[in-house]
Amino acid sequence: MKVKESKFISGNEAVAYGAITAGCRFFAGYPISPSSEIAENMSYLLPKYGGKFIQMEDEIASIGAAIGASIAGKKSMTATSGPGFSLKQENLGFACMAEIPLVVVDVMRGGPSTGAPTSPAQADILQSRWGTHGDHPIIVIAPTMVQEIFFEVIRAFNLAERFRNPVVLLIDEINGHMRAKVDIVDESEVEIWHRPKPENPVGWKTPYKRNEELVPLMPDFGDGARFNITGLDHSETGFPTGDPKVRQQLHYYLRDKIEKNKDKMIKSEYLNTEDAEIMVIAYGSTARSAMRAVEVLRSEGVKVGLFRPITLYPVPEKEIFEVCENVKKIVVPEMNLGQYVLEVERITKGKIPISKVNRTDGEPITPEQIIEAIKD
Amino acid sequence: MKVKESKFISGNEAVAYGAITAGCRFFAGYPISPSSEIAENMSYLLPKYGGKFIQMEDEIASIGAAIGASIAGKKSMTATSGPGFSLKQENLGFACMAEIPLVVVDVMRGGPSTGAPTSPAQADILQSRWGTHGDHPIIVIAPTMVQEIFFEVIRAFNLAERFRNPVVLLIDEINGHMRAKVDIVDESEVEIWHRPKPENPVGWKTPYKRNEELVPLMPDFGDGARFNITGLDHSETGFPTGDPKVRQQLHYYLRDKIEKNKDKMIKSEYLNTEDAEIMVIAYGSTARSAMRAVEVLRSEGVKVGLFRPITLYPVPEKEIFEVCENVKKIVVPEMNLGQYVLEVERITKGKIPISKVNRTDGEPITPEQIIEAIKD
Amino acid sequence: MMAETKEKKHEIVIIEKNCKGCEICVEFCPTNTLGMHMGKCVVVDLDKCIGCKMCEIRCPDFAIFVDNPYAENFKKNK
Amino acid sequence: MMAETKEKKHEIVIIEKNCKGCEICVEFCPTNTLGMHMGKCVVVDLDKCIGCKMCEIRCPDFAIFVDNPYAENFKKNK
Amino acid sequence: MARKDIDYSKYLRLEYIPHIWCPGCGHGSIMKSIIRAVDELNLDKDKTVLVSGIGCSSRIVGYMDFNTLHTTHGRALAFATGIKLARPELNVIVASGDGDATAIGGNHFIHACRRNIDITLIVFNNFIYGMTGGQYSPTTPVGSYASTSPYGNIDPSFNICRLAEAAGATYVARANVYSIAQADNFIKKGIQNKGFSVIEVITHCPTYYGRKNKLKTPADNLRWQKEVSVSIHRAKKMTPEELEGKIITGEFVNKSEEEYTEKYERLIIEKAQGKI
Amino acid sequence: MARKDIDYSKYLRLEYIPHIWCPGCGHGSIMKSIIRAVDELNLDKDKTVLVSGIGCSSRIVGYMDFNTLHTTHGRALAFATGIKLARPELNVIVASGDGDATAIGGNHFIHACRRNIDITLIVFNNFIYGMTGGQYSPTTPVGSYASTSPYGNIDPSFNICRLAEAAGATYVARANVYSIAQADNFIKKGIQNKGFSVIEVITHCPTYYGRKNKLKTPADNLRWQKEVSVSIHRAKKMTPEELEGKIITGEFVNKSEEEYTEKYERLIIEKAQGKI
Amino acid sequence: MIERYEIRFAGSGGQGIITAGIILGEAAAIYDEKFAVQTQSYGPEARGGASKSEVIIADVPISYPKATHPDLLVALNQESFDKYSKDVKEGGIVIVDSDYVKVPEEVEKKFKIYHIPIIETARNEIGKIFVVNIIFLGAVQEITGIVSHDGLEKAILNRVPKGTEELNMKAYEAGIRLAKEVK
Amino acid sequence: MIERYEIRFAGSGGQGIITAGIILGEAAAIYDEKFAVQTQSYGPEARGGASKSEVIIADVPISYPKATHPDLLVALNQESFDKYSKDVKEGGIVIVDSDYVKVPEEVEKKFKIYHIPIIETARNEIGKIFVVNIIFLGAVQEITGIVSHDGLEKAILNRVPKGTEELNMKAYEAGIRLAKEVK
Ligand SMILES: Cc1ncc(C[n+]2csc(CCOP(=O)(O)OP(=O)(O)O)c2C)c(N)n1
Ligand SMILES: Cc1ncc(C[n+]2csc(CCOP(=O)(O)OP(=O)(O)O)c2C)c(N)n1
Ligand code: SF4
Ligand code: SF4
Ligand code: SF4
Ligand code: SF4
Ligand code: SF4
Ligand code: SF4
Ligand SMILES: [Mg+2]
Ligand SMILES: [Mg+2]
Repeated sequence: MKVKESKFISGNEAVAYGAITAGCRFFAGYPISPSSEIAENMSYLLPKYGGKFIQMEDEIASIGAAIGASIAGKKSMTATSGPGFSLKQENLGFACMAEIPLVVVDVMRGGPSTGAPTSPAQADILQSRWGTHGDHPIIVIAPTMVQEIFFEVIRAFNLAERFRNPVVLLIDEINGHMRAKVDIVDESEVEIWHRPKPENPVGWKTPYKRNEELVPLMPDFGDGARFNITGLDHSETGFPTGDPKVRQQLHYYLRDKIEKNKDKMIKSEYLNTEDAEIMVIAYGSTARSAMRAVEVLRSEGVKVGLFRPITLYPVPEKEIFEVCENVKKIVVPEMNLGQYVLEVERITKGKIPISKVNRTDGEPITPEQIIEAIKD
Repeated sequence: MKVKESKFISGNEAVAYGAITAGCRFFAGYPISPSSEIAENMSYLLPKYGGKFIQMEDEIASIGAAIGASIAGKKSMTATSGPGFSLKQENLGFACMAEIPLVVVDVMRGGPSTGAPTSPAQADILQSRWGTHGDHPIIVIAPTMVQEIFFEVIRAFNLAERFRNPVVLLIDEINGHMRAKVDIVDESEVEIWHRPKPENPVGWKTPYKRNEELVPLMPDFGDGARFNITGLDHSETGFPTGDPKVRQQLHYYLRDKIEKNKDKMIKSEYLNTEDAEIMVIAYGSTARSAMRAVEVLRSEGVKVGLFRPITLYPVPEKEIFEVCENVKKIVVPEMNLGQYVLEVERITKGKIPISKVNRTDGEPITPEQIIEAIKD
Repeated sequence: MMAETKEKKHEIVIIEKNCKGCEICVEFCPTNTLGMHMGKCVVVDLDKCIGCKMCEIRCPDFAIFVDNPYAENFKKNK
Repeated sequence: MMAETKEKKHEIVIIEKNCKGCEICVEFCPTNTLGMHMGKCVVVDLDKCIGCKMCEIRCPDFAIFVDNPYAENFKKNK
Repeated sequence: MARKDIDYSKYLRLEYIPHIWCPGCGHGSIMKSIIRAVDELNLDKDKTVLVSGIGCSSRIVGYMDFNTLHTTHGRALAFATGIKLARPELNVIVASGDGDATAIGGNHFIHACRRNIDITLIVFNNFIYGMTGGQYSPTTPVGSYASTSPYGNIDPSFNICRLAEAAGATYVARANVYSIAQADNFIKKGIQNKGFSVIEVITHCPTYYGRKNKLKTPADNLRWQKEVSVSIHRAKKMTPEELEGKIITGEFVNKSEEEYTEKYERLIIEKAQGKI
Repeated sequence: MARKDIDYSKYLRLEYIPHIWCPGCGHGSIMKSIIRAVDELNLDKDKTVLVSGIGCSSRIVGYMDFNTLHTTHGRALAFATGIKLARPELNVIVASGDGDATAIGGNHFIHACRRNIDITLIVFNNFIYGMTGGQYSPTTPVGSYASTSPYGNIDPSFNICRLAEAAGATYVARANVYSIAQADNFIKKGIQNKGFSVIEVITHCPTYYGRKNKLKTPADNLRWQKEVSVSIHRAKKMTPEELEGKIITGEFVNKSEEEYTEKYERLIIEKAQGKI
Repeated sequence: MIERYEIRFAGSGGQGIITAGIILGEAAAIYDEKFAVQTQSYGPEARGGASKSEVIIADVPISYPKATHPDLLVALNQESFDKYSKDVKEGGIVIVDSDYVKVPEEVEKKFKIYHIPIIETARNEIGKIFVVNIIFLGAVQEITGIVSHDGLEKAILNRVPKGTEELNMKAYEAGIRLAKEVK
Repeated sequence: MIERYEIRFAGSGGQGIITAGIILGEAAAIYDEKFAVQTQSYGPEARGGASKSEVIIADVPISYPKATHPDLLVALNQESFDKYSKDVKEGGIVIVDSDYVKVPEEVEKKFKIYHIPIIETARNEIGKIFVVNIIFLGAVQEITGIVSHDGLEKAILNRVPKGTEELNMKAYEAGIRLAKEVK
């Protein structure tokens, strides 16, 4: 891979650079700590590439504009933190329903409510899955390292475009603000996906006709197809329908688009898992503490491994089940009061004791805390 | 119990009458199908009791005004449906954090997004638990019968006041619009709780000092105590704090207020569960289909029972575990793609096969569908 | 020209499936050309029509056209 | 009265812990009575003070008071 | 312009006609106005986008043969802003109800006015929330009845055009469906204006507003519009007392100021790319 | 009024002073204005409620010894409306930043104006989002730099007072922290007005706006205010060209119209209870 | 003892279908002191369109509140008849508007079908189209007796707009009379 | 090989603490081609107040990015010193501003403590208070050698505002000189 430039930048900056490489050409946002640097960097970078940055009047308008731009054919992104993420939920659901590619970044901070705006947390995990009303398909990615953020943003865009679905990228205050060396590469160096479209969009009348991956073949507005997009239950034509069969089918499609393609979405990292007797499951910046804990304990001869889901949703059920099958204990550290651990509990069917390591005081979980829980 | 009046009314109307009996004297809302009749009835009833109804500019403002009125001492309610429920999430989190009593009604309709505005669904279940950012305490009630709605609204207000926490009441389009005879009773006929307050509010400086139930003793605005309320992490005084210990303690309090009092919140119904070999777990209006299924099958000699959680959150973990301990199969019908069943899966630890009955085509789940799943 | 117009009857096309019977055309027709039958608009006396197109313009439902060559398009669908 | 005012020096109270050194008082004092030292406002020459209270009014931090009997209240806390 | 023989069908998706609006609902008349305006301007249908929120009026997108987008309640302008900024060559028209535009959508409304982005907003003002069953809206007249104002509405109304003007829109006009030719004309001029345009069209909801407020038939509603309307020219000569309860129609703003996407190109893109 | 010896401490929570605002931030000056106004009016502290949203300005609630409520960003007026309607006997004051009041809170702003509910809104307009690090706001002047307008801002600004007037507020005035006595006076009159009052106070954020726009010291910022301000009386005699870049201070609206909670009592409660 | 009696009314929006369900349910639940639930469904948020209302009446508490195999169907137009008649219980009762519904012969035999000129009577005899629902309620009472005459009368009077009581009573009686004629 | 070298800078807002961390991290990561991460924490959304910045430097990839037992602490005021000195590794390096920090005797023995008049130098020698951070970076380079002189110089020049390069180089040299004086 040819590195275009190496920069000592924060995770939030890496989001912006990654987005540019992914082909993002539209950003609409509303400032909020600790995500604002994403908007700031986009406001500076986008126009250089002929893209557009706009600061909207609030988060609702921001995601609305971002969806609009995506409908008009631009790869599009918005970024926010907890309170803004809550506000975006209604329109996020619209994008799920209308199948509009979109990347939504949530840089998590202490909650609930205004909480602790400049402190880290990982407490929007289940919200990222269930925050909007109605069953809806969603992809959630939570990278750990700053360099990884750069590439995962690109992957987020690829998944969003390929599956015409919003992708939520969960960063947290720690890796959002942490600086490290990031190798920035050009689009020619990475895999770039574009949204599926009909071969000849002119006059295309079935924007929700699906390809073999169950993804609709939808032209962009202005491409010469005059179709309709709605948040109502709709048929293949994009027009509202009251037909129970068609409605049920639509909801199944939305579910199956994720369910049947989940192997193309799931990505995880395995660290010393093969012979592990104790498995740590950690994501986001907490995984760095877990890595350190594993480092330290392995040097003491303790057989501990780390499973790090990078894609949180769809849940890597098979992967978690398998990686935990032969362990004696699972440790799940999270900067919340226990969220993803509920998935782990469900998947591992109560067979293996689970130790939770949680804190929500605005301080990171330390390697020592995890070590303690492992040894306990 | 002395019945004041018997009326043939809908579930939505029952919400309004129940609220009045519970002592609700403030309602702020924004119309949305299929919840609007709640607002309409409140606009008519409240002024008769000296209460206030206001139609705000949107759902965000509605819950904001409702919280404001509660802070000023009124028992307060707002009502909406999916899209509006999504919009209310940020301020709902504020009420959780600031511990403001409040009842939020969500009359569920087809989703995601605009979905199917006049069709029933039960797809906001996990959203009601996890919709706002950050870990937060919440109580969720999902009544079934129209008469029950009347009493459960009262219970919702009692829990909201007693524990100074928002309570979400989940109705669905079916029982919200279904009419049946409702016996309306006066407040003198039912247990009515009021929010805990300090004995002498004048000059009270520690609004977040807690009683033995971990509930803050907070005066109302205007009571003679000049204190501060914020959505930021705060100490006993109500003022923001950056002290990790105090912050952690606050989040534990918020969690434990629910966790430790959950027996006072949980309410469930058991129908033919004692000797059941197959257990149906159903809530809201789907439970009526389940009742019919049990009726029919029992008459055929099938040993099937129904466990009906009326309080969905806190999850009746013990109750579900116990009621399912000796059964061979669990059937969970829901008008969604499988939400509460995830809790059931987790609680029953994969020991018992679970059969899901789902539909999201805007039609109710029929007794036949459930019967089929039971027999399957 | 004048003569011709007077002689020639105006062509009023009513698209029955579109008409919702709101009676706007009837009420605003200056010559009482139109009336209602079984909940739909009907021409009562074509001779009275002066071709002012008031009905066409006011109809919210694309249900009545006067001397409009494109009226037929509304008959085609469904 | 006039005489008395002229003779009596004005009492300038600076609440050091409140002063953030923004220099607004210094810049807007019409008589150069005030100055800065180690990032805080100080009285450079009390004699110059004409008691106009411009400093008190403009200070955003409750850090300077002139002939204000209540100034002491700000010393009490913490 | 209204008298020309016009082929409405050219702009319609005939398979969805008849539309869902109630008998005599004014929304259908506004749709026809839009067709006449668009036809007159000869807009390229492929390059025209019609965006709406949620409400009876918002259902218009299903019927018109453009690139159509039915968004969430109140948010049409936000989506439209994204579309226009992403592809400035598209004609972007937004249709919105009084509730959609000025209740839940009020903020997007004033901000779109402020930015002066080249979008044409047509507000279907029927003084009520039609879709949800007749609750009062921010434009419901004081004293009127609605399903949430059983004792009569006490909330003062917005003057949508005044608000648009104060917020910065560069074309602002009010018409009604009674004087339909004026509506055609204002919509046409709004689309022509290079900047943000607001055309408020007074319409009627016989089903809810009418029924509750002694305007029984659609025709009654139209006649009421005629009665209460006063042209801006006549209004200038009237006293405040005489204007009580009247609705002023006409053009309130028609000015030229640099449009947002052009400014973006000229001042931001060019600067960022070092061209200026 | 400003020259009286005033006991600021009476209205403050001294244990939280010094406040968190940056050196020379104008927000402290506005807080002092509020204290002087409230002191002059002799408001009962126990019956006074101060509500804010989120922003540097919104932190004011922590310092003032009233019933104080720090809500969510942009929503203070919604909460305040609930409080006032629930307990009309309370004095309700809302403090808000330019972002809080007119960006995310813009809709609640215009609707509170429309209802004419007896709340006094004080907008701390520093032309920037201070709290989040200096991004441009709906009032940032065109051409100014902010952390999200690295090429200079192109978004036209709101005229907050004009918007308030068009939306229906019954007391509307603009002051600045340079002419502090005028601010005191307008705030006092706003609180006295029985209805919705908007007092926009021009203030400064030396840390972000100042630093990026060549207004280095707090004093520079104050002097800039003096330079650009023109009284409403003088403005009337100036041409549009002369007014370019100027900020007009003074009272724009001061009228009497029945207040919302009173109307509610008189027209709704009494009707519902069969008294009228 | 009635274990479960399922009723479905179907027609188009504006024919008072839903109100009819409410009145019938109220008569049963409040005045006759039986158990009753009423439900309805709208078209897809549309005005007008199809309208359906169901009432279940029983002497015991009702579990499932929707009609699956109605004992009684009232269909005011062809579309409703075509869509819903197939669900009706074998031998069940079907009341149709004689002017608007054509019943195929083979169907005629499966149910007890009553053809009544409901709309025509409303329009021409009573002179107000909005009493359509009260007319068919009268017929339902007469034909099924599922609610008492007095109970239904009270429920009608409780639910119709003030000032229209007399008109509605006339319609009620007309419905009873028409039913008697075809019984 | 450095397995992990932990650095913490602490002072109050406006002293360039965070920028110093970034510059040091960049010197290590970009110019010296080591591994480095930099993190920071703000007060509770407040302006001013306490400010803290941490840099970890290593020759191997870094897992946990926060300093738990710093090898080096720079404390510009008493509060920072009191709060953070206890975490410093036994025998670690502590650089304090000699005018603003008083070190208790028992603590003096635990660490290698350098008292340097950082702020005073910025104010009086360089004449600009904003170079405080560059001065202490110079001292850090001189005392620890954890980054190269050239690497740090490049990083400084890359990160300081245009037009202030010379001033900052003066400050950098002053820092080195001061460190030499107390070494
Ligand atoms: C977030 C949200 N809130 C509320 C609604 C319900 N709703 C749909 S349309 C509407 C108002 C319709 O009124 P208006 O915009 O005036 O349009 P009209 O129907 O009168 O044409 C409302 C409140 C919704 N769909 N989404
Ligand atoms: C929902 C939400 N969005 C965004 C933010 C982040 N935020 C906090 S304050 C603020 C703006 C502050 O600007 P202003 O209101 O002008 O107040 P100032 O700080 O300038 O006094 C923003 C965007 C938030 N807290 N909540
Ligand atoms: S064209 Fe004129 S006269 Fe002829 S029917 Fe229509 S309205 Fe009447
Ligand atoms: S105006 Fe149109 S819809 Fe109305 S009655 Fe006449 S033709 Fe029919
Ligand atoms: S009172 Fe006036 S003269 Fe005296 S120090 Fe203050 S500003 Fe200067
Ligand atoms: S104005 Fe106040 S804070 Fe500023 S320097 Fe003077 S005394 Fe200090
Ligand atoms: S409800 Fe009102 S606005 Fe909606 S379609 Fe019917 S008449 Fe029109
Ligand atoms: S950032 Fe700006 S607005 Fe905020 S306290 Fe500092 S100077 Fe004031
Ligand atoms: Mg409307
Ligand atoms: Mg501001």
